[in-house]
Parts: sequence; structure tokens; C-alpha cells
Amino acid sequence: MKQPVLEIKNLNVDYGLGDNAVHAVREVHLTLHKGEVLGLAGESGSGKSTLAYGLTRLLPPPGIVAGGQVLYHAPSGDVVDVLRLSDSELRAFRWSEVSIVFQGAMNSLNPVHKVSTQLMDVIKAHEPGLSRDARLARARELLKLVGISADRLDSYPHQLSGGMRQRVMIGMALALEPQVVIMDEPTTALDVVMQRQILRQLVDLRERLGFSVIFITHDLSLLVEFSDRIAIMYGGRIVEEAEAHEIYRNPLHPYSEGLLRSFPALRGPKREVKGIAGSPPDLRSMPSGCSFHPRCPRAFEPCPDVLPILGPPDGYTLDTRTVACHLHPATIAVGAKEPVG
Amino acid sequence: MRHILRRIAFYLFTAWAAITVNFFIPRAIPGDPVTTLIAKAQGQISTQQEASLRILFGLNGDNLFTQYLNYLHTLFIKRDLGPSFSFFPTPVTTVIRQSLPWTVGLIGFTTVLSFVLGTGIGVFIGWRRGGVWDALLPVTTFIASIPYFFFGLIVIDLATGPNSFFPSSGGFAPEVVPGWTSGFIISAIKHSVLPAFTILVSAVAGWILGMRNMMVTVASEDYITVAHAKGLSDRRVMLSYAARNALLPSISGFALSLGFIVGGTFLVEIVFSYPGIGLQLFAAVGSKDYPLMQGIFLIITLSVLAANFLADLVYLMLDPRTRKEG
Amino acid sequence: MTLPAADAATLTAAETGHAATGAPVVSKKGKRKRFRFLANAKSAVGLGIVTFFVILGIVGPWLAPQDPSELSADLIQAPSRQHLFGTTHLGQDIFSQVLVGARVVMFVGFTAGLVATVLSVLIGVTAGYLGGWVDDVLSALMNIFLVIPALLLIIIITATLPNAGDGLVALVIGFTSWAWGARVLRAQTLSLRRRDYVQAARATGETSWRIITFEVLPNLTAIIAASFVGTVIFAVLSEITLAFIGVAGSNGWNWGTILFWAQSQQALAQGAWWWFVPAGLAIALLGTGLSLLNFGIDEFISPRLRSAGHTKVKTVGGRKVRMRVGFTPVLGAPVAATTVPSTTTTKLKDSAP
Amino acid sequence: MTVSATPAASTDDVVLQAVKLTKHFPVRRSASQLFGKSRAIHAVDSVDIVLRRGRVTALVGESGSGKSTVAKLLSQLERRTSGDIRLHGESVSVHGGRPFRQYVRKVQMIFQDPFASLNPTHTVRYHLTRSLRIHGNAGKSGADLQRALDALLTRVNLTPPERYIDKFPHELSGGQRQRVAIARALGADPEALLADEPVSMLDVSIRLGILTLLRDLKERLSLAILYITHDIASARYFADDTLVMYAGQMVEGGDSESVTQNPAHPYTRLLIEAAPDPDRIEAAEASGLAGDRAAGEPPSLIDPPPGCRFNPRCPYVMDICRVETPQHFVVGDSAGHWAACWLFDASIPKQPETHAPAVQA
Repeated sequence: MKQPVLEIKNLNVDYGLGDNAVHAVREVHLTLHKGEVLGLAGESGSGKSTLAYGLTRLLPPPGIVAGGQVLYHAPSGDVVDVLRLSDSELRAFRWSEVSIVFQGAMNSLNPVHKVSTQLMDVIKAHEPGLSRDARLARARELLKLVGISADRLDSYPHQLSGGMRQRVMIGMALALEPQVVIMDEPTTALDVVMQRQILRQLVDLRERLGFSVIFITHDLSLLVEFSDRIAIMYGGRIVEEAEAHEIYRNPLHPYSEGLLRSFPALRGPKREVKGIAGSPPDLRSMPSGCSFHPRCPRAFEPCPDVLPILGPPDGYTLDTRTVACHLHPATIAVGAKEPVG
Repeated sequence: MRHILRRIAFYLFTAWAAITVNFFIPRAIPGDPVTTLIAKAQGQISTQQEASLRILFGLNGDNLFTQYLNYLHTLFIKRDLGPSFSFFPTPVTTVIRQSLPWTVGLIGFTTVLSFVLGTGIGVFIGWRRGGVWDALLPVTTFIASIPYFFFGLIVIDLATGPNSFFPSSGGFAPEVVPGWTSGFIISAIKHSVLPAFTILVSAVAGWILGMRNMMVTVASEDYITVAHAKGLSDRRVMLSYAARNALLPSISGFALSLGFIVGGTFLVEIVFSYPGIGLQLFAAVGSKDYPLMQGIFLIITLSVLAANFLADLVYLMLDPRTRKEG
Repeated sequence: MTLPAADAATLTAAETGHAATGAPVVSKKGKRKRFRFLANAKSAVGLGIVTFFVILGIVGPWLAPQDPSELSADLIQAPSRQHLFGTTHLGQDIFSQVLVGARVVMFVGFTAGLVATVLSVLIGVTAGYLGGWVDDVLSALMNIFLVIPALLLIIIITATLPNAGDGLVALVIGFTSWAWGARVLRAQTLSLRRRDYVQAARATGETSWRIITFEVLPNLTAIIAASFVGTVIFAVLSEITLAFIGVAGSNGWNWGTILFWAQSQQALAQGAWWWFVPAGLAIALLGTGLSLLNFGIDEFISPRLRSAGHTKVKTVGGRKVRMRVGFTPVLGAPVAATTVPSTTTTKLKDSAP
Repeated sequence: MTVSATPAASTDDVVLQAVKLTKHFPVRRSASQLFGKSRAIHAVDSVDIVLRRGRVTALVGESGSGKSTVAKLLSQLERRTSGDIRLHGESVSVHGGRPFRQYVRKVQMIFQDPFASLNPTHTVRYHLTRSLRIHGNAGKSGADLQRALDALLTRVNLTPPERYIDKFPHELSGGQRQRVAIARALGADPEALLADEPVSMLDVSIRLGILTLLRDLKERLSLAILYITHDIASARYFADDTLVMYAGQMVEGGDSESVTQNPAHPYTRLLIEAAPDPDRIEAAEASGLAGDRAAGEPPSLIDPPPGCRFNPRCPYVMDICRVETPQHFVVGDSAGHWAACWLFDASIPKQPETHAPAVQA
């Protein structure tokens, strides 16, 4: 049943070259399955957005993919490595297979073109045979899909509210019915009420169209509610990955636990919340060993020196749950079957 | 609409300011230029011309306000800028009318062309940032720093001579008679090539640099990354997304720099003895022909204002955000 | 002529710069380097050239081998050991003229630049900080000075003034060319005024003048410098133009005067290239130096313009690829290590038309 | 039945009070409207707030609800259109000069974005010294000043002080910067702190550290704190009282626990239902969200809807809601809990199909 659509293997992403390079994403292994919502959580500088842009090769200079594989399983059964596509292959691949909804819809839309132009643009680029009328009809349909009336087609981005712009972007992301939609903090700039409206719509659409979602946010409580699996990143690495409710009920990594405890509860008994001491690490000078150890309340002897490997803790398999923590030593490393490049 | 009305109000106000400045400048001249001129003209001056000169120079004994009203009356109702000193008794308006077409043809054409050309090259260089072309930027900077007139001198030195195809001065060959004849038009074009080339090369560099920087700035906007993510062709992203947005500040820059450009391009006329307004100004300065100088200043300022307004309209068409009120 | 179009880029970049946080900010290390822009090759070269001319302006007249106006029997001589840049139709030494002229050019350029910068800071910052009707009035004033052809106005005014000396010319240029700087400064002040730290200073109880001098101005330093350099370029060119058309400077020597005589004595027709080439080159070189300096400052103000250092990257296939937006390069991990055989070239479902 | 803005409590406790505070921002008129009525953005309309010694009052609302404007008005950075601001019961209206300094000595503000609220060209020392100097807390000698600086930094847990005192803002992390901003506010030795979304720009893991620090300071220094936020969950955690704002008006108020656990106003209910809630997996999702019914966006504040401003989105809307602005009605579950909603006016007969939101008393 669980069929992979996107497999990230040993992905490394740097900013800059040589000795000045900042390693923003390190040795990330992640698998997105068909129809699943995979949440990617972490604080600023944890590398979650860099990971998303790196795997689609949209990272602006001086960003560089330093190595790894991003395997895409096409519906036809073919497997392609996105990192080895030529520019023109990449162009054809983008949006028709994997589309992205960016942080801040404010700047995602070209201010000088109408919404219709921008929707039709993408259809024209990938299906050049389609007539203008057909493209317009499709654009109208897409707006309807995300609950915007068709008369908004002639609007310019500045005439739309923040919520509407983000919906237009979601509609655009679905224009070519891609297998995977990556969403980078799509609702951060919006109010909670608007956020919920958009997310519900997204859940509905996913059920109808069956695409998979990588959902990136710093709001773990949102992820627990909306995603199937959650991967938590810290200092450029994945520190824990499991099903959403497992992370919520029984976080294994102290960082996951700290993040969850950082959200005051709105309902139920008023439980004590405390957050995490210290500040997120500076990517330029990462702590040795487990990069979380300076902030970790349960750090012990090996933590400052030995980098814990990401793998299934006792009682779990590679498919169900992985964690990188000396408190829960892994039996086998993720990606160990692959020779490390 | 509201935006256009505001701009129109501003241009009217600026035009008034320029006209008023024009009124005050001659009042700073010590002595009585009219008397000097009458003496110089040896009785050829008519009473009417003398009166208009006295109004122009504020020497008719009225108080400043009355002088100002008279000045406006002469300017708007009679459309009279007084007689030129050096071409006496030809009115200034006639002198300007003769040279204006040359200037509009040469400077108008080259300014627009250099903007289009420079912007186009700038789009390309900015988009291919880090490419070979970037290495040429210091050269471009150097060219942009050469004064127009000096470049004109070099061009004359290199491209003209006894055996050259290109004439080194004038607007047309002395043997042809001005008129809509093919001989005249060919001669005029032949005479315009070098001055036009001079302006083009000097001006284009500035636009390249400006547009290149705008392209680089715009290229890091989110919507450009989105356009790439959408899998659009490189051409489409470059033109419809990056250049289209980078153009906007360039156009307002173009409008505002018109004043600067006009000053520089005038000198090219002087170097090439091209019979436009710049050359007239040069002559007027040399012979202290104040009415002609003022007339030229007024006409050019008003033309620049008009060109500015046109650029505003273009901007309005290109940027939907300024059309908000519809 | 250098068009101030590059400043338009600065303007918008400065206005939007704050929001530019798409990718994580990487440059965070070390102490705040106020003079980091000197590390930039462009500004270093520019500064070198400008410094050279400043020194020339100071010592030039002392180095001049002859009085630049002194006549001699060597009429229109090509450059020689005795006359490095040749002589004029009156036998004057052009080398001396260029050296002596440097001082006038630098004096007028810097004086006008200083006057214009002071005016633009006063007017621009006041308009931007106070806002309201003060801003409306001052902005209208700025725009008027922007659209009126400045050089033309300068020519008319200087031609009208009886015996305009260098100081007066500098003042006239300064008073007519402050508007561009004022406009940029106003826009930047406007955005600074809305910044939280200015609001926070007000909320702490700082007085207005203290906020302007200690909170706003330090953050405008780079833009003020850029507008100063820009005005100096304009002033130098204006002054030389004035001399070239014979409006000013006839009683002294500057590079424009040299060109004026060269032009009026038909130096070209006589083949006396040495008469106008040195002065013209000096102008172009000074202009280049100032422009380069300004580009350096531009790049300092708006980091997006900075070049990314190495832009060539060796990719998987061993090809060299330029870093660019939209196509992140992939470094060469050994291809042999992949476990996916021969699928990399498989055509995608939609790539065929 | 209505309640007054000040429930029974000794008025000595009240540090800062706003009465019918109103702010309208004029809209630039277009040429065609030159002769028409002048238009304004009704950013804040008739808002009452009471800040008490040693209590945190949360002001919750979406962006654009006018909550930041309230802070600017209370700090006198922005001039009010009408209404009153009272410091210890005395009406104050200042904008600049000595009276303004006198006022900000008592009422200090903390800004949202610690990356923007510290001047990048100045060190921590400069920022704190200025605050101490302006408000006469710098002492007489250099040694006094140094002691005061150390005390400030220690108070906000930036220890040891010498490690932070000479740093520039860009050398500090977000949390550290916000602590410096708090220290600067404390330099005036104020009685009231206005905190405008003090943690929304910070990483989740360090937000609580800042809030805990503020709570600590409140207790130790008996500060009156206004905590402005869009995160109603943090209001429950951190604030004693909570006020909810919608489209420039207060819609509900009371002690935090009552407001968050028994929300009365339909808007507050919508806000709470929309908040992310991990426990919702277990909660009966089928119950149907008001969020779906109340789809839409906040109204334009240039031309706000008459009556209750929430009426276009309200699932319980009645005829009167579209005509008359509701007063503050007692909800009745706890002392001081009120809602500006006609559903709570006992004198209005309810139509059978409109059910008042259930409030467990």
C-alpha cells in the first residue's frame, strides 16, 4: 500500500563553496509516500526550507546541492533522480510532477500580471497544444477549486487579500495535477481563522485529487493535527521522524519533546510549559557531537562528542520510526544500505 | 485618473516655476541691456520691439508685480519672447522654431533609442549575471564617464577627414536647399550619423548599468523563483517576469534623468556644429544674447516636462498598482 | 555623462531591502565592519583613482613646470621631453595647464558636492522625518529641481552673473543639483522612520533632534556618501561644460578651458590631438573613479548587487556551471555510487509534447 | 444589563486606563471626492482597557484588528481621535517635550520585532545607557552607570553582563535582542509595560523564555503589563485577563480562563476553534466548525458594517445585529466576563432557530 513518490537520499545542501561553505542540510534521508502529508518541523535555521528548495534545485546562489539523490517515482513506474536532470528536463519536471507553494504569497505572485495570466502561463509552458480558451477555462476551474469566484481572474495580485493570494497560489500549484505539492510555511503570514480555512480546503483537495504533500512549518501543533508523518529537523539534520500522533504522544528526542512543550495548551488542564533553554545554533559554528547537546536537559557523556545516528530505536523498524539520540540508540542507520557518497 | 490629475497639477506648477525663474534671471543683470542694444541697432528698433524688450527685462518702470503680469501677458497672449540680440531683429521664437526640429530629431531619437538599447542590453547582462559580460562592466563605466562632447571630439578626429564619407560639421551640405527633397533628407541623415552615434554610445552605457543592477535586484525576488519553479522557459522568466518588473524603476529614472540628458546632449551639437538648439545656445552665450538664452531655457524645460508626462503615462500603463483607482 | 539611473536601483533596493529574507542570512560573522565596502575591488580601484586626483588637486600647481598661461615660441608642438603634453597655439604648456586645472576641477567638484549634500541631507531628511505638509512642499520642490534641466539652468545663471569665479560656479552647481540626493534620502528616511528602532527611541523618550542625529543619520551614511559622490561627478562635468562653452573659468585654467581653446582654435583640423586628449582622458578617468566608488557603495547598501565570489561550480558531469537563480548546481558526488541504474535518463511522462 | 469598564476593585491598583479610546486615520481623498465627506479608517473605536498593578492583560486579535494601534495610542506615540487615557486616574494627552518624557517614564513599550527595534549602528551599552540617562536612572558617576547597566542585564537574565554589554544587535540571537529591548524598557523604571506581540517574531522554543521573564518581572516589580498577541493560547498561559478585539472594537473580556474556556462572543469562539489543536485528533471532528460557516474576511475599516461589525460573518446573526452596536453584556459564568453581543441581552427574545452559543456557567 505504501508506495514512495519521492525519496530523498543522503541529501547535503551548502551555502557557499570550499572552506566558507555553510552546511545547511546534512545527510537527510526522507521518503514521501503516495497520498501522504509529511510534516517537516523545525525552527529558523534548522534547514527545513533549504531542504525543500534544495531538492527542487530552486535554491538561489550561493546555495549548492553538495550531494545526494532525490528519486522521483513517476506514475508510469519510472524512477528519476531530480538532481541529475538537465535544465530542460528539470523545467518539464517542475510543476507537472512537483509544485511548490511558497512562504509569503505576498511576493510569490508577479505584481504586474493578472491572476489569469499567471495561471495560464504555467499551463501554456507545459501543455503548449492547448488553446487559449481551454487555458482560460482551466484557470477558471482552478480558482473555483480553491473557492475564489471566477471574476477574480482579471484581478492583479495587489487587489487580493493575503488569504486570497495564498489560495491562488494553491490553485496554481494544482494546475497540472502534480504528484507532490511542497508547501513552505504556506499559512504563516495569515490569521488563524484564514489558516484553518485554507488548510481544510487543502485536506479536501488532497482527498479528491490524491497528491502527496510535504508541509513545512515551525508550528508543530499545526502539523500534529494536519499531517500523517512528521520529521523534525535541528541544525540541518533530521532528529526524529514518526507518525504524527506518535510524536505527539511520545516524543523520543528531547528536542521534539521541548518543541511540543513550547506550545501552551488552549484546552484541557493548564499544564506547565517551559520551552527550551538557549538559542538555536548558528550554522557557521555548529556544536560538536549532537548539535542539540548544549540545550539538551538530558545530555550525557557521549552527546558532546559523538554524533548520534538516525535510525529506528528499540521496538521500531526503519519504516515506522527513526530518531537520532543517544538516549534511544538506533539499531541500524537510515540509508546504511547506501554507500555514503 | 487621480494619479494623472496629480501629475498634471505638478507639471503645471513646475512650468509656472520655470516661467517665473525665467522672469527673475534677467533682473539680476546689472546695467541696462536694452539701451545698449538700441545703441547697437542704430535706429532699426521699432517702438513695439523696444517695449517688449523693456517688459522682458523689467525696465519699464512699473513695480515688480505689474512687470510680472506684463511678462506673462507678452508670453502667453502674444507668444513673444522678444527679439534676439544676435539675430536682430528676428524674434527669438523664430530662431528657436528654425533650430528646434533639428534638436528634436537628433536628441529625441537618440535618447529614446539609447534607452531602449541600453535597457535591452542591461536586461541581458543582468540576467546572465556572473557571465563574460560582467567583466565588461568597468569598460562600460569608463565609457559612461566620458563627457559627450569629448567623445564627440574623438569621433570627429577618427571618423572624419578630407576623404571621409562623414561630414564633420553642420546639419546638411551647404549646396543643398532645405526642403522635403530626397537630396536634403539624405544629406541631413548623413550629417546626423556621427552626432547620433556619439550620443548613443555615451548614453547607452548608463542605461546598461542601471538596468543590469535592477535585473540583479529583481532576480532575487520570490516571484522569479516561483516562475522557475513553474517550469517556464528561461526567456519567459527573463522577459515577462524579471525584465517587466525591473523596467518600472528604469522608466521613472528615465523620466527624471531627461533633464540631465538634455544638458549633456546639447554639447554634442556644439562639437558637430549641428544646427540645433544647443548650437544656438552656445552662440547666444557667446554673444550674450539674453532673450535667446531665456527662450531656449523655457522651451527646453517645457519640452522636458512634456516628455516627463509621457513617461509618466507609460509607467501608468506598465504598473497596475498605480492604476488602482481606475 | 553618468546618468543617475543606478541610484534608482539603490532607491528601490533600500526600500525593499528589509523584507529580503528569502534564504537564511549567511553573513553574520565578526564585528560590524564599517569599511567592508573597501574590500570590494570596484570601490578600491575607484578610491585609488579619486585619491590620486585629490592629491593632484593639492600638489598639481606646484608640480607644474611652467605658468600655464606663459606664452612661448613653441607653437602647437607635439608632446616632447620639454612639453610632455605638447603646446597650444600660443605656445602654452598643456601639461602645466592640466596640472593646474586639476585643482580647480577638484575644488569646484568637491565644494559643489559638499553644498549639494548638505542641502540634500537637510531637505531630504526633514521631509522624510517630519512628513505631512512639510513633506508635500519639500517633495514638490525636489521634483521641480529634478525635472528642470539642471545644466541648462546652470548655464543660464552663470552666463547671467557678471564675472563668475570658481567659488560662485561651485555654489550655483551645488544649489541646483541637490534634488536627486534629497529624493533618495527622503525615501530612505521615510522607511527608517517607520522602523521599530526609531519608534522605540521615541518611546524611550528621545528628543526629535537626537533621533535624527543618532538614530537616523548613522543609518544613512552610505546613502549620503553615494549622493555626495554622485553630485561630485555631476559638478565636475557641469563645471567643465561651462568652461568648454566659454561661460565660466575664462580667467583661470581648468580642463574645460583647455578643451574650449582646443575647440575654438580648430585643434582637430590641425591634427593637434595632444591638445584635447589629456584633459578629456583626465575627466573620463576621474568620472570612472567616482562611478566605481559609487558602485562599491551601492553594493554595500544593497547586498543583492554584491557578486557572490565564486560563481562557477563543477557539477556531477564535470561541467562547469554558473550559479544562477532557479537552477541550483549539484556538486559532483561520484556517479558510480548511485544505486539507481540507468533510470536517470528516462523520459518523464510529460516532457514529450 | 451592561457592565461598567471597571468592575469592583480598589482603583488604587489601576495604573493605566483607556476610556472610549478611538482612532480614525484619515484616508487621502481623491480628486473626485474633494467635495464629499472625508473618509477615515476606523482603526480603533471606543475601546476601554484597564491595566492594573501586578496584572497582565492580554489583548487578542487578528492582524488589522487595531490591537497594535491601541498600543501606539496608549504609549502616546500616536494621537487619539477621541476618548481618554488616564494614568493613575489623571487624563494625559502629550505628544513630545518634557510631559511626554514624564509619561514614558511610567509607561514603556516593547516592540514586536527585536531585529528591527534595536538600532543596528549602536551597541547594547548605548541603548541601555540612553534609557537610563533620559529617565535619570544613570546615577552620578560612571561607576553608578556601570552598576545600573549590569543590574539591568542581570534582571533580564543576560548574564554575565560583560559578555553582552558591548555587542551590536546583529551579534545577538532574537531572544537575546528581545531581552535587551526589555532591559531598555526597564531602564526607565516604569509602572506599565506595553508589549506589542513581543514573541511572535521569535523561534517557538524561546518564546516561553521571554514570556516567563515578563511574568517574573511583573511579579517582582509589580508591573502592569498589556500583552498584545494573536495567539490566544499564549494569552491563557500568560495573562490574568484577556480582551478580544475584532475590527477595531472590543468584543469580549474577562479573566483569561473564562474567556478561553467558555468563549461567549461568536468571534472568540471562531478564533478558538481555528487555533491549532493537536488534541483535535481525538476530539469529535464531526461536530462541524463554526469556521466553515463564518468563512470570509474581516470587514473594511473604511466603511465598517453598521451594528455589530462581526454580523456579516456571524452564524447567529439577528436583525438587531445589523442595526445597533451591541453594548457589553454580562455573560454570567464568572465575575467580570462580558461580551459585546446581542445574544447575551436578556431582554431580546431569541428566535427558535438561533441558538445562543452554549456557555457552561
